[in-house]
Amino acid sequence: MRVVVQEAPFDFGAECDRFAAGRRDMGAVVTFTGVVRGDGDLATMEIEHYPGMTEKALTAIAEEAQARWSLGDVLVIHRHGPMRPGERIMMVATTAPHRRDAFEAAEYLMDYLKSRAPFWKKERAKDGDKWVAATEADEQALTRW
Amino acid sequence: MRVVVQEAPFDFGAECDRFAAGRRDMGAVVTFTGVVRGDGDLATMEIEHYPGMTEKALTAIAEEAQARWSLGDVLVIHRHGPMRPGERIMMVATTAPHRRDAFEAAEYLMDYLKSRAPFWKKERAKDGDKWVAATEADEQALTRW
Amino acid sequence: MDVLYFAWVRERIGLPKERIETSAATVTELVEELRAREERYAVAFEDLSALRVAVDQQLTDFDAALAGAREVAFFPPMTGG
Amino acid sequence: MDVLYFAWVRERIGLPKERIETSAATVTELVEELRAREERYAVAFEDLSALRVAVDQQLTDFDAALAGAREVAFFPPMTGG
Repeated sequence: MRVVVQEAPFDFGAECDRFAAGRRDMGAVVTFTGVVRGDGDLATMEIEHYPGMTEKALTAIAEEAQARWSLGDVLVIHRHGPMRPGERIMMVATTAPHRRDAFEAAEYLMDYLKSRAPFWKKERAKDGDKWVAATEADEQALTRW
Repeated sequence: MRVVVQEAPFDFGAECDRFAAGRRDMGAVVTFTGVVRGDGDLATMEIEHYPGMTEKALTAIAEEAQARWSLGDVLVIHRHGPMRPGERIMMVATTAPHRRDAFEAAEYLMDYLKSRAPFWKKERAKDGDKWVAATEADEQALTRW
Repeated sequence: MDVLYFAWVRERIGLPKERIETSAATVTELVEELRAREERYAVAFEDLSALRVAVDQQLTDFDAALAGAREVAFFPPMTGG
Repeated sequence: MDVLYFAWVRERIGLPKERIETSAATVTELVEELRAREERYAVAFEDLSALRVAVDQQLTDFDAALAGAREVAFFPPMTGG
């Protein structure tokens, strides 16, 4: 299991390649990456986080995924700081002997780190700054698990 | 949309990177890759396919995914020929404005190309060769959609 | 009409493809003709529930009509992915 | 006890962190103390349903006891991913 919180960009292709390498016992590898959408006149997206708690929360979420599904490995990378549209904010990856476990665990990780990891997004645009509000849909997504 | 059927290995990391690049309008990118599991004394896995029909079937499955979900793009790469444990057999990738669409479409692609694309796997091991049988679970997976 | 065989169907019949002159109206009729030919066909087509069929590269079922078909393929359930 | 504020809570209160001497037994009691201090606290803590709280870096609720706590953090619902 690897959990990384960093300001710097990460190399999505290289991370996917490294994560999938040499998994002779794992038939399925799922990856997800989230990208800053260039909606409207968004100039930058700024992500604030809670140093210390962030790492703990992400680790707890990844451990819970490993407890619930039969997984080989879990990777979580989440950035903070300012990002421009098109930049990759975060990624998760899972390996499992069977594809269903890998997919479900990746969705679980996403649903939980969306609403239970201490990150807050601020959109900076020409006409002002705005904190992104948590959505009812994101909170509802947790009821699946 | 890109559908590729080839004998040669593909570069998973490079494909992930290229697929995710420049998606300013898409917040979510999901990738899946299937790896030959080194179960028992498996020496090689040999994949036979139906040239001509394979490309048509994969394209039809990808088009159906695009019709059912709000997607940006779809990628399907599937190999045939002999492969050793640890080699990557195939990959799918999806982009969508929202993560749920990207995940569901990727799972749909996997479920359908598992049971509705003309590929057949033969396991070659020390104690003999064996055609992989389709499973009831794989057929059942289609009833989700 | 071209008739193609894949995976263990190909192995049982002993060839991947052959040209067949037939007046069979449906896939089932074609299967009956093939079964009557030789033992290896009878063995390959013994249990139709273990087989799938494509006509002109489209999955279909054994009731399908063959009028105008150029290519019929027989194979076991697929195992892609 | 260290009290931390994030996102718009931090902006409304005007600082990210402060040291507070308190005998509050629960998070709710601490919130009452803070509200009584100054207008900017009253504004930040106006609607508790719009806030979340962590005690010693664990998400919890406003009923949580503060005995032994070293760090309390207030923030809006999280928006990661």
